[in-house]
Amino acid sequence: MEAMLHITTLHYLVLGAALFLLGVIGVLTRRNVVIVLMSIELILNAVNLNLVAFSRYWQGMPGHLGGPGALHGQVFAIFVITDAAAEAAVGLGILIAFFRNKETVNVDEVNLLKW
Amino acid sequence: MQNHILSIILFTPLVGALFLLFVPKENKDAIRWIANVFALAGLLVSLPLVPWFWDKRFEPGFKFMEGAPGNWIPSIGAGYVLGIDGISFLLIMLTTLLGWISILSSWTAIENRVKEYYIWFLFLQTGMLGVFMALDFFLFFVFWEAMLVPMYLLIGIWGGPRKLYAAIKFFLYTLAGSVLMLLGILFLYFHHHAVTGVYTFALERLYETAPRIYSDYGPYAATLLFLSFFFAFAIKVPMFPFHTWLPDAHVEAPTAGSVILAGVLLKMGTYGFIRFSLPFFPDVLTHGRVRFWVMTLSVIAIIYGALVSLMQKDMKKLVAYSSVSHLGFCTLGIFALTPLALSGSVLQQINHGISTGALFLIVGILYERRHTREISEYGGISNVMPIYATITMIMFLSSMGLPLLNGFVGEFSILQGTFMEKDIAGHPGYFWAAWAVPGVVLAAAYLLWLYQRVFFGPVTNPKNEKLHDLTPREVATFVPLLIMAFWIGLYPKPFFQILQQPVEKTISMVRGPDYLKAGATVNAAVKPAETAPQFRVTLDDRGGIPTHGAKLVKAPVAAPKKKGTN
Amino acid sequence: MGTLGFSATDYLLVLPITLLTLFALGILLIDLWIPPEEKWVNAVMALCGVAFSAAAIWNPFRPGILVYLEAHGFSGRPAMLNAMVVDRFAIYFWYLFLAATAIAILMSVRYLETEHENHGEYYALMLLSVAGMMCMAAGLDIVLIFIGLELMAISTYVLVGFLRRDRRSNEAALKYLLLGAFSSGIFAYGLSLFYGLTGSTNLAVIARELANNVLKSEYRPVAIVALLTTITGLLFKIAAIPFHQWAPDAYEGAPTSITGFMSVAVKAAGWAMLLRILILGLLPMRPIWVPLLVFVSIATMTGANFAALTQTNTKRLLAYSSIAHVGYMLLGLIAGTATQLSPDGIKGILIYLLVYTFMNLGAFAVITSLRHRNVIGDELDDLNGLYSRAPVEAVLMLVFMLSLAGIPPLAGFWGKYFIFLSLVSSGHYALASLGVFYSVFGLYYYLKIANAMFMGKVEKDGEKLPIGLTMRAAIALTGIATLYIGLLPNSFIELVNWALGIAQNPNVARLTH
Amino acid sequence: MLFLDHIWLIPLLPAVGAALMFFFGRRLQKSTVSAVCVGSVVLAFLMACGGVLQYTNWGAANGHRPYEKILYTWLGTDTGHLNYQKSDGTPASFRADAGFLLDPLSSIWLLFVTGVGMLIHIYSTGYMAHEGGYYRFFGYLNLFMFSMLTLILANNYVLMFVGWEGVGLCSYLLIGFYFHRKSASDAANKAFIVNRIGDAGFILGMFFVAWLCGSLRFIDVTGFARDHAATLMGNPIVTAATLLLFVGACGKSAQLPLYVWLPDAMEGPTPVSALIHAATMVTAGVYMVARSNALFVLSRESMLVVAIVGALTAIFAASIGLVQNDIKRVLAYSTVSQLGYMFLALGVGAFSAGVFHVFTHAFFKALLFLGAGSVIHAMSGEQDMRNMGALSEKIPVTFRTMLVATLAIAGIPILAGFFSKDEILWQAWKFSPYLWAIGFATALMTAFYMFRLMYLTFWSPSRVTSHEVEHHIHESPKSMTVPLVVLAFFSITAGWLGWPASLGGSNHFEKFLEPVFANAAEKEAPPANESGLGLTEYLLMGLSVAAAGVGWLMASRAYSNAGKGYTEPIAAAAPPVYDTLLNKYYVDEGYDYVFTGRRKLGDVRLGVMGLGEASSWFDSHVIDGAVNAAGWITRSTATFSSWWDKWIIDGIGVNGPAILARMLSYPARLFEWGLVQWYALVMTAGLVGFVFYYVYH
Repeated sequence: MEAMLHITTLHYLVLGAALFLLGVIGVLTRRNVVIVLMSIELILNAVNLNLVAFSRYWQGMPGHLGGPGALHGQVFAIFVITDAAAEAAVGLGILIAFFRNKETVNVDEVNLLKW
Repeated sequence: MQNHILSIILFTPLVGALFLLFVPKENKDAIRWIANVFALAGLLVSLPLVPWFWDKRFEPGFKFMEGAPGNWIPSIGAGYVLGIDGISFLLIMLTTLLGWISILSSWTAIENRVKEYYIWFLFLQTGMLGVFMALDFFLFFVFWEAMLVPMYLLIGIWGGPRKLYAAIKFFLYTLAGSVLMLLGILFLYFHHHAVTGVYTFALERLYETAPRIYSDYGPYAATLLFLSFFFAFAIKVPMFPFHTWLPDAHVEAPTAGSVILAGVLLKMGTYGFIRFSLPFFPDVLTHGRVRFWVMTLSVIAIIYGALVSLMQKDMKKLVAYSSVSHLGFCTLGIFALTPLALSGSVLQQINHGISTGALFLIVGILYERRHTREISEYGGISNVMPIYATITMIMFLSSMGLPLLNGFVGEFSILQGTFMEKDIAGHPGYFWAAWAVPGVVLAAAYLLWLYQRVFFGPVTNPKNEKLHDLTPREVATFVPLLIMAFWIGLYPKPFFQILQQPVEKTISMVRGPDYLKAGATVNAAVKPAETAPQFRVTLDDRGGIPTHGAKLVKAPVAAPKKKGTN
Repeated sequence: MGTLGFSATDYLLVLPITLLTLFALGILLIDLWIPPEEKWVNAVMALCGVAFSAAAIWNPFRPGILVYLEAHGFSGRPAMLNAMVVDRFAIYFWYLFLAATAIAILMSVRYLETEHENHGEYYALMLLSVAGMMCMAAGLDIVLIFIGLELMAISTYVLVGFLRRDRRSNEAALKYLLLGAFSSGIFAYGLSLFYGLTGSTNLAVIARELANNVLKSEYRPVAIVALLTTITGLLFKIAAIPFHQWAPDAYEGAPTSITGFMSVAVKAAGWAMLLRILILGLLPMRPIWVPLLVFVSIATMTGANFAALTQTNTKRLLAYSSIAHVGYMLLGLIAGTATQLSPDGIKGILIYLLVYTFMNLGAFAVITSLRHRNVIGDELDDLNGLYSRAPVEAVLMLVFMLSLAGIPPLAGFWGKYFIFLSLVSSGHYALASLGVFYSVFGLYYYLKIANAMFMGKVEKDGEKLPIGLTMRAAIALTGIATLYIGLLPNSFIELVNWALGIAQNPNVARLTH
Repeated sequence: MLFLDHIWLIPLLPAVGAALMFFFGRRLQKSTVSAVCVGSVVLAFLMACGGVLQYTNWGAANGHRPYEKILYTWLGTDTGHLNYQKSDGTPASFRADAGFLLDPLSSIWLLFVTGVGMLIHIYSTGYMAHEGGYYRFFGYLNLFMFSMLTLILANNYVLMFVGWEGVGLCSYLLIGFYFHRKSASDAANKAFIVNRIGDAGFILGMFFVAWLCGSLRFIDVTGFARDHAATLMGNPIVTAATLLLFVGACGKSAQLPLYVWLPDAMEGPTPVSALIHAATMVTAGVYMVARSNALFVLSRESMLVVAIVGALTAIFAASIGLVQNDIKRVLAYSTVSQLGYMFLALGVGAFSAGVFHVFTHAFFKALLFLGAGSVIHAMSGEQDMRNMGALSEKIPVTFRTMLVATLAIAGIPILAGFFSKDEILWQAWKFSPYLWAIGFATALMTAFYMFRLMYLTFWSPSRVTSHEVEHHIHESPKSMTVPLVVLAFFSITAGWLGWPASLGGSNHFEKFLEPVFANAAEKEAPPANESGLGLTEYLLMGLSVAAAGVGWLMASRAYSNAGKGYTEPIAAAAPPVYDTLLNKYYVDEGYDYVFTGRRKLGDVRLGVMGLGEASSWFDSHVIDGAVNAAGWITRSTATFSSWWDKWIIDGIGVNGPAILARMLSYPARLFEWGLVQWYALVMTAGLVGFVFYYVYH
């Protein structure tokens, strides 16, 4: 059992950060709006991962902030998931409207409005 | 009535403007009549001020005070406080007079968008009056900025071909100057609070603490603060090298706009210097190099403005640059910091309002007939418009400072006041005066040359042959100006007396009360010994700085009498 | 104690939000039965919702929140298990949101008819977004703040894209959504880190923990990362450079009424959230974020003012102008927090938002009114000769423009005044000079609009502009407010003092002669 | 004391006349105009006579004090304020009264100004009878009388300055009377502006006086100067004050280097030349220096400058006068030259001699001008002497009176000029023989050019060009000849008032003026070697009479037979000299190149206009340029940033990737940005920038 890697909060955080960065890169580089939206979901998932990991961390902590009651993070995560869903729904709705008018889902063609 | 006379004067034009809002805009004649009636009313309501003020002219402090500090916006200590002293009294009278004349002169000059025109003009009138009346720094600032808007529109809508450029330049340039002033005002406000624990913009309170900035924050900070005000006022005056908005604004503005611009708006800058810069920053002025540069700029303005106007081909531009020159005299007089020069400066401001106002009217009359202001388009106008030529000659003479007309009195007092000062920023007074005097010569040169080119000679341009002479309405616009020009030229004593108290107060605020005491008992020394005393009020019954009531200071009557020689 | 641990007081305190939500849902419902030509009923409903919500805070006939708060000494009342705090600050913003919404609704009625997009959802979404804003303004818990933010944001995404058939509207919505969601993600990431660092989602606790433990520990760098990501989200919402680019696009593409709404209400909500988080939660990190804000504010003023100069689209121009105003407001925040927490700067921001609400909405109302028949009306040229077509509107537009430029005695001046006041009082003379310099700068492009209206070539037809009754009401309201605040600002200044709990008239001279 | 008490009426009467002309002149008959304007001057003359008479009595009773009458305080508050510090630190007050002063000096001026003025007014009614703008002319003339009388009667420098500028203005108006002639309006401008330069000096001089004496009242100034003579002697302020005042005098009295306006001023109608530019106005400078004698004597330098400038002007102008062909120009240069004499006298301290010459000169020079006017009148406007000749028979009155004047100016004994001129030469000799030599040479030239004028006009064969003119020659009307006769009478007799003691006279004139010039310095000067010099005086007298005779002789030799196309003797002897003289030493051209800038020197314009051009260039290019550049930079920055967006962001962000993709097929896909992503990238970059800031900070 010693050989087995003990997963600490830090690991979750690194994973979260990695996810976050992946999401950012995805937002910056992908051409398809749907994929951009998904990349944003990635960022939010990184947030969720963080929140849940922290929540667990704080549950294990004694003291006035810690203890089993420190479920805020998990609650927050649920809200974030909901939010992500809503965002995706609205995003896709708007994208459909856009697609109807322009027949493209590529971000580089979202270029009517400029300075 | 006396308690609210200032508010009445201030808001009469505004009432007119609001009244005009409800007149249908197609009814141009009705609009003109109403605007003229209100403009005249604005003048008439200000007339009672003359006798009332005359009775109080020697009383210390501001007169006809209205309102109280902090009654407008209590939470920041800004108040609707009005009050006048001799300086603002004269400027207010000038404003109401010129306001009426300008509106009268616009009768035929403005043909489109008549209603708006008069509304903005009346607005402008209120704004300008407010600047001269406000005794609350905040109120002052509000009026100061607010009156830019109507002027901007007057230039921008009814102006000449480059009106947009001129209007925006005017607005931006002057605004750029005044925003820094806002910061300066705020600094004074906080400084006052730091010293007294009271937040206020009341001018008389700030007078008490502002001079301490020099010792509290050091010369550098005080100088910067001085400059923050200086730029606002210098741009408005306009002093060299901040003057380039002026020719553009003048050339493009409609005649009446130019009259007001030259006659009143520029005086706001000089007024600001007198009312704020001087009392607030005595140490900055009496120590350090600032005064040297200000004086230098004034002198440059005098000569440079004259030289530039010499070479102008557009009459209005010529007059505009002559304003730069004349205002150079005014600032010279202000920063010479002597009672005489300062009195002369204020008087010269009035004079400039009268004569340059008239000059713009004069140019406007030709413009209205011919729609050009190119000097080369004219010649021999004396042949076709003799009355006009005569009036023009008189106003030109007044502008170039011919004795017995108004310009001379102001210039002479400024120059003498400057001259007599032993040390102005490291140089004797005569150094500065000597530099300024060529301006007098050049004034004659550019004005007479203009006169020659426009009025003398045969009528060369056939378009000028049919020009009709002045109409009675046009003559009526000049009559008050002519009367004033001769009055100030022939009998300026009342003006000097009106200015005596505020000027001495200002000077003693800058140079300390001792400065004036030195000369308090002098007059007997040069009193004529034997002849003809019957016409003069002698010093003996009103010696010293006159104060009212029982505190009358008795001057030492036994001043040494000089025996008459010769 | 209710079932969830909520008391009756809690329900009272959230009543305005609840009412808005209910009305929103109600509109969605009754919209089904309203015939297309009578869709104005939706607007009336929405206005009623706003009115009820406002009345829940204060009405003359029965005790509302204010009365309750007054009984408790006005110090603010935590509600909903400390998720929110209803204090004077929150109430100030609530009223601000409601006022902006009411005016925006008035602006919308005829506009939507012209656009043939007269759906109930429009008003419902508006009310919902206001509910979100209220949560943001009153939030004490970052979860609630985040949810409020997202509620507002998602509603506005839809509103921006409300003109389904208009490509510009689609595009604006898409851009806004993508960038908004992106920034929300970054924001949420920062919040999650803060939660991790402090173990709490409550701003007060976060502040305490930051000050007492985190900043002294080896986790300080993490805290800084958290701060930076959070601030990115915040600055995005108020559209500060370099997080501003969504704004011009979204403003230009959105229905004009929504542009107005966004530029004031959404922005005010962003500010409310920013102030709450930075001052309540992250105050201990002040030394870290103040220099950053200095940079951002200078960049914002510079960039926005320069960009605004060359715009030819009125809405876009005003978008940049609103970004520039954010720069000024940030100056107030700097003044208010640079050396110590001083109320002056914050007061400046609150007043700024107040006056900005009216003058900017007014400006957008005038632009909205230009939309008729086949004219889109948002190009600068469309304003040409407006004076001859609609003199009152043109004059009021001039008032709005001058007010935006900060010319006294108009409302906008007071915003700038208090900002510069706080800068001078805290000794930031250089920033103050920069600020005033840019305010002159700004005048230039506002004058472009004035020039077009008064000096531009009059259109050949020169026909009168058809302006609806509600639009007139909106323009009149904003115009009167702009003038009134400008001339007699005292009661409004006192209102802000009240909102911030500052003593009225501190040592102001009340001397008589 | 009727006249003395109302002495202020003397200037006021013509002022009323002028005002009436300006307001109602257009509607008045010529006869009414004449009645009002001439009447007012006649009244003024009568009052002046009365006033002077009363003053002599009053003065005798009051120790010859000046009589002062103050109407009201003009400048100043009258409350003892507006004070300043004198140069010694004691306080003084700013004031100037509308006050009038009568003393012997002003009496003399008063008499001849009103007297000559009256005659010229009468003359003008004839001369101008056929001209347009009759009322305007008389209005100006009356205004001039007002100004001149104000100048004379002022009791302080400032009021004197009123008159001083006023006469300048009237001179301007009258020179420019024929305003449709370009040359006339040019000359008018020149006159006013050159005068203004002098006035600038006057103003500054006045300030120095006030600074020194604490007052500008003549009584105070004189008193102060005499009381403190010992301490003030050599005081640089006195020198500055007097020199600057003298600059003013140079302008008004046409001395070097400001004399240039006077010859041009002959563009005005001839009565104007007679009144203003010969008899009265141009003597204002002399009057002012004489008035300030108490100050001038305190500065040897100033006195020397005055004397030298006077002497140089005298000979300089006289030499130009030798060859001029325009009859009025000869007289104009003669005037300049005679004024130089007067200043020479003042400069050597012979104030009363200078004043005496002013007095006599007023009569014969006015006479000469009026005579010339009569000649011109007869010749139908011809002014060139080359086209005259043999007029003595045709206009006998004119001829005879002019001959009297010529004899007088040449210094033929018994006539007025003889006494005054000899007095001056004698005083100059006492001061410095060199100055005397210059004066003497001038006297010779004067005689020559005056007789040249006489010969060419009256005695030589007729060179009249057209028969019409020839036929038209006639004697002038009574209104013109009567003044000539009266003036001729005075040209003979005026000098007798100053019959010198050396010739058995009593020199009433000098005695009358004594109180005015009673300077302590002079009093102290011992009447050294008066007896020893007696012989010299007679010798010099003889020499100058001889000079007059020689001049006459030379002129008669050269011109008595001058027919058409005659040659000037100087031109024959030394053509370059002749050219130089004929072109007035090219001074006008030089001024135009160097000072006014009316002419370009190559491509460069110098002088005031050059400065003006440079300034307006500077103004529109540099100052306004800077303002506009600020605006331009701002706008172009903004334009650039939008250009940046359009081409760089759109270009590289949108189109660039496609190009890049082709270049780097696979890795470029990573950067396939749209506009949105560019925005997002900027955001991210901002965030990353913040992070870096804190990492490295």
